[in-house]
Amino acid sequence: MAILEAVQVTRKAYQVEFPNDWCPGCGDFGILSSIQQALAGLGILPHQVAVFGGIGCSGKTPYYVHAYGVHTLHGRVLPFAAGAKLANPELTVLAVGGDGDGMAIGAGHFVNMGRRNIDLTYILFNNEVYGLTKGQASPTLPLGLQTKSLPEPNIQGRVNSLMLAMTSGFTWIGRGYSYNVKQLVRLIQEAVRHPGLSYLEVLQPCPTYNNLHTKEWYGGKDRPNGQPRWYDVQEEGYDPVIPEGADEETVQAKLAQFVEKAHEWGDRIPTGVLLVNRNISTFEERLAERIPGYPASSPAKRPIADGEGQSVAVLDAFFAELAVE
Amino acid sequence: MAILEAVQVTRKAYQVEFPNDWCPGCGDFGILSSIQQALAGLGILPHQVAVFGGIGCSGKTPYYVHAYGVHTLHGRVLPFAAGAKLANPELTVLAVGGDGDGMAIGAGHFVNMGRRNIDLTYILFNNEVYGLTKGQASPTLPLGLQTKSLPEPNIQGRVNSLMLAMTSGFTWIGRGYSYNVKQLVRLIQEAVRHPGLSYLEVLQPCPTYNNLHTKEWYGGKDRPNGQPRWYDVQEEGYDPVIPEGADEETVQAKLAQFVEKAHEWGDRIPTGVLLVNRNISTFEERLAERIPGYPASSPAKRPIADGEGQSVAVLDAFFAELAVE
Amino acid sequence: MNHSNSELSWRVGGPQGSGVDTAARMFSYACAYGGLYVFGRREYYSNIMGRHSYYDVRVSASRQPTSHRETVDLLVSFEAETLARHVLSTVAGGVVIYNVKDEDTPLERITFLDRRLREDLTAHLQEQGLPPTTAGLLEEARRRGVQAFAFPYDEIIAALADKLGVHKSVAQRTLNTIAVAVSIGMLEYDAQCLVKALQKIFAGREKIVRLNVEAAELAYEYVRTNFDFEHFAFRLAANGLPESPMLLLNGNQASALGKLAAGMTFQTYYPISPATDESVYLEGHHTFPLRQGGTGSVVVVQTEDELSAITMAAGAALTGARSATATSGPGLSLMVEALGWAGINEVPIVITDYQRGSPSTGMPTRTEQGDLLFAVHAGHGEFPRIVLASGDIVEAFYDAAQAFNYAERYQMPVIHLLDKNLASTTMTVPPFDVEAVTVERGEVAVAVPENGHDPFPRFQPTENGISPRTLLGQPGTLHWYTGGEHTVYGRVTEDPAVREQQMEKRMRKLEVASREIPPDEKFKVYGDASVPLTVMSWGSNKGAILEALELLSADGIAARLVQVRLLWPFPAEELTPYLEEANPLVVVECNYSGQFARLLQECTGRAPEYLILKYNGRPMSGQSLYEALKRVHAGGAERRIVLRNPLE
Amino acid sequence: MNHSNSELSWRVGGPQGSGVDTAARMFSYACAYGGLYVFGRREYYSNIMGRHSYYDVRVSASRQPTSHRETVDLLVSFEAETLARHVLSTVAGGVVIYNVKDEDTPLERITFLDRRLREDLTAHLQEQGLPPTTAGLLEEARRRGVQAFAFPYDEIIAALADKLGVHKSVAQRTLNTIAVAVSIGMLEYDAQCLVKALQKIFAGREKIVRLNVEAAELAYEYVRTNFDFEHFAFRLAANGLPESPMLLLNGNQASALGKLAAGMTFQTYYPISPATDESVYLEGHHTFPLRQGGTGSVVVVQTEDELSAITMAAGAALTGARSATATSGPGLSLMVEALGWAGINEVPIVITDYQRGSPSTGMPTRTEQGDLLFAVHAGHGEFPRIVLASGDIVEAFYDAAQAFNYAERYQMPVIHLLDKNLASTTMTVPPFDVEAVTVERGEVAVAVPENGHDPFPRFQPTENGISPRTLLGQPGTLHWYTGGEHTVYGRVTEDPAVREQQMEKRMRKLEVASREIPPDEKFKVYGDASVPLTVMSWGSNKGAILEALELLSADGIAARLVQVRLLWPFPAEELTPYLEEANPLVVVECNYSGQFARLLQECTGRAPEYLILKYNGRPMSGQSLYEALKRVHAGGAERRIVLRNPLE
Ligand SMILES: Cc1ncc(C[n+]2csc(CCOP(=O)(O)OP(=O)(O)O)c2C)c(N)n1
Ligand SMILES: Cc1ncc(C[n+]2csc(CCOP(=O)(O)OP(=O)(O)O)c2C)c(N)n1
Ligand code: SF4
Ligand code: SF4
Ligand SMILES: [Mg+2]
Ligand SMILES: [Mg+2]
Repeated sequence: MAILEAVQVTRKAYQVEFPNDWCPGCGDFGILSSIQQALAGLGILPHQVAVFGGIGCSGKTPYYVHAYGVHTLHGRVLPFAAGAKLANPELTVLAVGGDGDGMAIGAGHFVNMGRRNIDLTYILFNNEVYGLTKGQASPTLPLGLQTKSLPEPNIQGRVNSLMLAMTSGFTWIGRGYSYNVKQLVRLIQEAVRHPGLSYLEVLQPCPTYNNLHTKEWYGGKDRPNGQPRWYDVQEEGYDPVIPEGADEETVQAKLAQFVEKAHEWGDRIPTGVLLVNRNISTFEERLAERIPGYPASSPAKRPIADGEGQSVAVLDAFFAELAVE
Repeated sequence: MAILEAVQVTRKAYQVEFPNDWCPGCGDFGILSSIQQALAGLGILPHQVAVFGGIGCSGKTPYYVHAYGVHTLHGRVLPFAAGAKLANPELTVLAVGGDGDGMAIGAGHFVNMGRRNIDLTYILFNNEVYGLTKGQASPTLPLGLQTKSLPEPNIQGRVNSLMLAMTSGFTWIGRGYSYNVKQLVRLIQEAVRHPGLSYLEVLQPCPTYNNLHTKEWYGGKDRPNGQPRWYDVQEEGYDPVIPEGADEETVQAKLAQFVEKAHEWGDRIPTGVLLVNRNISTFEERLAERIPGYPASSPAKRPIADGEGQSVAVLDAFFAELAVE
Repeated sequence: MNHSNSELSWRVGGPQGSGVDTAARMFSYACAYGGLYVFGRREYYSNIMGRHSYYDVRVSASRQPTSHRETVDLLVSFEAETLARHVLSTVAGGVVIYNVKDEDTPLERITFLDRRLREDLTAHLQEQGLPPTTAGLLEEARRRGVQAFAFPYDEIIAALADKLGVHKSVAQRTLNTIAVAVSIGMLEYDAQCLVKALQKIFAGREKIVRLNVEAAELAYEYVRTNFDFEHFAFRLAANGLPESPMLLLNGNQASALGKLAAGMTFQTYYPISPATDESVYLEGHHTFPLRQGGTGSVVVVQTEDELSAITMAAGAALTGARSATATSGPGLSLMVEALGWAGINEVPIVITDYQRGSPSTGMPTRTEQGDLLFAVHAGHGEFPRIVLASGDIVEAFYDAAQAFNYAERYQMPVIHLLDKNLASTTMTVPPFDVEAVTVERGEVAVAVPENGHDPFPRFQPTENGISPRTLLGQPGTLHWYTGGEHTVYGRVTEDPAVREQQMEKRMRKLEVASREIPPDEKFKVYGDASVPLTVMSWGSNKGAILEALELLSADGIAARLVQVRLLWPFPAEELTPYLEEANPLVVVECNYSGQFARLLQECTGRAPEYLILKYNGRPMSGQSLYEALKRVHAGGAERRIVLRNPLE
Repeated sequence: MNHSNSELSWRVGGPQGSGVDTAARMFSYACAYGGLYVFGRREYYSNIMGRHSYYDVRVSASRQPTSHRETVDLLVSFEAETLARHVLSTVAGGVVIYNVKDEDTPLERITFLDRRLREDLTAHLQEQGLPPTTAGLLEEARRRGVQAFAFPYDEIIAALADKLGVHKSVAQRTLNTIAVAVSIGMLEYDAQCLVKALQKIFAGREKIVRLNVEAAELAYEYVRTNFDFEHFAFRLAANGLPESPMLLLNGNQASALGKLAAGMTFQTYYPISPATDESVYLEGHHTFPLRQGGTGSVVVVQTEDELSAITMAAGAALTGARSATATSGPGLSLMVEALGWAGINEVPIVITDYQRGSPSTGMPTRTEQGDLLFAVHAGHGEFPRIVLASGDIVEAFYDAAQAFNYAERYQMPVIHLLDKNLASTTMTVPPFDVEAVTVERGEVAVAVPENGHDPFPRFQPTENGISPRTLLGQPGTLHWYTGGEHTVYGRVTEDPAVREQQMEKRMRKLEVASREIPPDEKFKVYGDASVPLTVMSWGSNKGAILEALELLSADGIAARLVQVRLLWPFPAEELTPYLEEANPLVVVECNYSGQFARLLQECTGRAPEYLILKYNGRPMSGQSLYEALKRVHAGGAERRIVLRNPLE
């Protein structure tokens, strides 16, 4: 992540005039606002940021952030974002998308992106449904539940995206809740600051199609104590960090602790920073070992032609390998 | 899994005359032989079996099994196999493929197939390389290793396919080794017998391209004690079963135990049955709740026309819903 | 000036999610219950709530309308955006009914009004010295002879709440019913028909029926007592109902029902507009009785993506299940590799492609005929496939069924092209005849248990290229499938001679299909079959063209339509006589580059003299086509005519 | 009967993994070091070890051969399968050298011999009263005037092991060197050239060089003393080396080098034959000096699939990096959706498609020109793209570079069509001129920091449709990209008028490209430019056609070749004069359905009189084309001529 100079940037700099067409009360608004606040708070200038979106209600987010915005293809947000980041490592790259986008059609990229640990942040808007196609079950909806537009109860099981992120190798994993903007801003900032691949799941009520896990449900309105179902693990002293150079045992203990948290659900839903692995090199670092000068001399920036538009590549050594001489 | 009648079937029934073009010494031979022995031992007749293969050296397996064999597309073996199984639940369906096939291009299907728990068995031949395309790194090759046909050390991290299987919801997970045919036969038979989605990873040396994790390496020839690196967890009393109706605590404990095993590597590589979850309904059971008569009246078998070739569907009720009457 | 029983074009608009569809269903059923013919056209954004959607219902007592009209006779609105977008389309003599609240809303306050449209409207009003507000638009309309009535929605709702003792928010939900009842009132149409419609739509929910009936009565009453609609040129009168009740349905439903009739037992899908509704309909209608007793069923699987959808469908097809998947352009793009697999393995599967505004994500909820050349050429390398396109909802039903016969007869993938226009168009149609649906399973190898262990030559070359098909699980017919070139047993081979043999065998089937499929399944000729003015087209333009032909005919201009339904293999030979006589030849399609014309030229060498195209995401109307064809007939029209309407 | 310095067709065969390629490289370099022109053609199975592969090296002292020959002058073999497959292709006067062990192997013992071939060979031998064994084949050959020599490979290896005191298994590794040395000996060619070749190939591995030189000497000696090759019609003599040393390389390398010359800095790939070698070559050559100092580099990413490959490349392109991906048919099939995204977002990316035997998995290591119509039509909906195809290795280099200029000038995806034939063909070529490679970046918007926060109209319509391109990260040019239809700022819109504007803007670029690209980049005319006998073709057939034209010319038959290089936008207008004069018009391509001919007819209405096709996965040879064209010229040939060779 590249913060060129910490200047005063206000949230307003990240707001747009383009009309927003999410449903009233949609959880996406909280996430959008958090992204804007987080970026402003980090002092990054809008043109230094590229927000990539998948396809879905969530995928429209880039339209609503005043930064370079790329509305990609369903399921492909991560490779698009990774290509931009590797080509211009100075960019701050955010990828956002829905649970269908990320866990169904995009699951293969999710798993394999974890292997790379590229320095970008992926925010998944988990509303358990396919919002934009009118409420079908998404891979995060538990088996047997029947949200209101399903003709039958959900016949497929749920993917635990936190577990999947850990298994895939994401080095920063957190979870937020769309109506806890204060925490969400902090989480996004930490995720962006983390040098490596960050995964932030956001629990996002969809008032239009998900009549089960609503704002009220997350807020615990139906519970005897009326307390929210979600809680902040950091408030309970949870330490997610696997420090640099940690030994195998520490790593395993941290992972075990994470697995336990990742499986908590129902009346206690953990939010906060759940795993930070400082033990893994970034893809950019690995590239720099191959390519001297990377990232300074990046694919986007290195000269390829002279003033006359002639190629500046000197390939003599490669020709010599093949030459009959 | 459908075992119509337990008859005497010999391994020979599953052998073919078609010439096999794997490299001499390839680990695939042991897996092939195990599949043949396992099916014969289960008393299933060849025509009741359909073996689906991905694309790769491993993907050629169906050619070498005397049963219905379907050589599919790279990465798509699971959906192909699932379609056949759901349409004709009487079939015994095996899906096989390489680590590239299953963990790279096929990873999205792997994750989402876990959500369904369809009664079929998936065997992944893990040689850590792309065999058939001449030895590129596959997603299971650890970061930084350089097998002999890589121009540079592997720049991407490793996916732990056992963890991925668990995370995705596979209800039977095991690991075998291609040169331990006796164990492998048993594992395949258990996997096939398991009513639900089974994942069997087989450690498969590729003598041609993987010069690091060779038969000798697995066999521990380089170790002071000369003992194999792999061991059988069952011999150490490991109990993988989450029984039907298990409580949350038991489930979590079993999962924790699995996670630990799944991370073991190096000088101690667990093989055997690592997880059996009897707590999850199969997709076929879920379908039967929707569709009375399923699986007996399956998509492949139910009548659709009369003797004259006229449709037998009676759609009057559906028409009435729309009718102006 | 009463046009009782005449044709009417009614439009209702409002924000997505506010029940515009329900209003249109009410109005459509109300008309249909009067024995009238109904045609409904829906326009909406790729959005869940808030953006503008509208619905045109065209009604006629005398004939089935087969396209929408771009002008409106009666516009009902309950919010300002609808006024802003549609008042300009209302005809002289027509009526606009609007919410009294929206009387004077500045255009710039309407959030979702496209900037381009706002600027155009503002300029237009400015020319007339009118302000850029709804008031300006209403005034402009009045000057053009449109009557505009302010309707006090809030008052009526308050009255309703009062009367029934329900909360205002409950009463508010009848907004659409009120809008429809107002329309019915304006048209002096039989209010009982609306009551029947409400009973149909809210069947089983008695309270809601009562609430809505009450609302309708209040609104109806209000109109009858307060509005002076003497000068409104339109009236509707109920006919008697036809003997066998008509169906009122859309293309998604017609295709789904056709598939069920055909005995499809397995369908996969990944949600995508405008295809999803077909699969969701099937999910909600998965079991039904069989004529010989027992239960029929279809297994519908929502997959993780379209790669999975088509490969899972193919896997199912190998077992003998009639198997299909339904998608739209982006999904079809992801299915290409597996299409080739089905081709080389001679697997009968049906792919229903609902074309939509493209390329890429394009305009997901708008129509287009942009996938034709792609459907014909999709896939690396060469393999046989069949591509057919339906012209209307009735064809959608029978073609959806026939697609399986083609797939199984010729053992190849069949792409059935529909589009957003057909998907969401609603029409009254005579009931479908399920028993007329024949099921042809093609050549299936019988199980030969005595064959024991010998491999079965699944891909044995034959004269017509068709080899008996086997089913996974069948005894005595063991063999292999592979995406690689293969021997007769399905084992991979790279032998040059076997390659040629198998390639030729597969491609031969296409020639056979081309020979066997009767001409009238390939194309249909409408209008005056002997005149030179020839319109050639495909897919959902059919209805609009037929209307245009009628309008031309009323002007004394004879023309004919050749509607090509089998696009691949292309019926080049049978079309030759028509092409030779055609003068001029006019190709009509909803895309930019004249894809059908390109295909025609590829296959016959003949290029059309005129291309009439539309590519703004909206379907063609009969009227606009009529005007274009008139210009063609008059001579001197440009070779490439683009139909445009910035107000759609 | 010495043909010293004449042309020679040499073939070596053996199981995959046994070093056949290395043998061919040795022989090729040995010839090239003698100043001879070399053309190498490789055939191999989709297999790692064991299946049969072979390599043809055609050598000439006087001219660059540009296609292989289907007949062999000198066949070297060290195992029975090579004999079984190739003895029949050896010409009278030619020589077969075989391992003495393989003298009498029954065909049915040769595991990987295709059943079809075994049966055909057996029948052929039976007709001549010969047994179905290698002995039978050798006898058949002798009867036809082929000399066959048994070579004692094992003895020589034993002698070598003895001489150098190495283990026999080490000595065994020189099998290929021995086979080559035997050939060199038979041809009385300069042994020093082989030594140079060995030094080149095993550069830096002195021990291995020595071992192989010793082996070569033993083998050479053996031949010179034991074989009576007086009657062998072929000799090779070294020429002088040209002033600037020739390169010996294949199409994969040429394309990779062209990309580096063009300043490509980002390439993604997913392994697939026959494309992988390009990317692996780049991975091994990722840094190099720059003319102005500093280091040039390319980031090569192996992705998880082709969906990722193309989208990652597109993401990189948005930052201004020259970005590409390389694949083959199945991969291209998976890239279709993203191709449309690049089209609607006007992203310059290059997709190199190495066509291979298809459809589906097809024949991964065999050649075909099966993706043309797919490349032109791939994708739902309509968007502009450029498709170009190279005719030979030299064109592959310059086209790979030019593709980026097209992509950036017109801001659209460019598909560069190559094929397996070009990928694995090796040729001596004059060194490439990197400084002649111009880099045209098209219109790029300069950063306008003073624009501050205002959105930038990235997609502003212009007369030529091209709007200045922006780079992610650039100040003052903020805007959006979307696969949806969009406004000038890249925000999604469904406005009908804006849709039309943007669609027209995008498609206009294609017309502009068509106008701007000079005719000689679009197609090249070879042979006698004024004669009516016109061969039209595209891609890698070029070399074979040029040879056929020369052979025809020697017979006094004048013909010309129109090689179309820009396939889309199709140069219909510029081709018209050639099409009008063409009589007959003969289209030549390596596929089943005459895809180029179909495209030609689609775009010009003109169908060829003759189609010469080959679709068995092997490339055309000049000789076979010559024969077909002779028949065409003589009149009465069938309209569709299929080139076949069951022995390839
Ligand atoms: C290839 C492809 N298939 C299907 C679609 C249709 N589609 C649009 S959005 C969407 C899913 C949206 O669900 P999710 O990703 O959870 O996002 P949400 O709308 O819930 O935020 C789908 C399937 C598409 N655009 N592209
Ligand atoms: C869509 C597609 N992309 C690429 C390929 C090329 N390909 C063939 S096999 C293979 C990978 C093989 O590796 P793996 O799956 O690990 O199997 P193995 O050969 O190691 O058994 C690839 C990439 C293909 N056939 N299809
Ligand atoms: S459908 Fe759900 S997720 Fe989409 S905008 Fe509406 S509330 Fe939000
Ligand atoms: S390349 Fe490796 S995996 Fe493939 S057949 Fe050879 S040894 Fe086996
Ligand atoms: Mg969602
Ligand atoms: Mg592998």
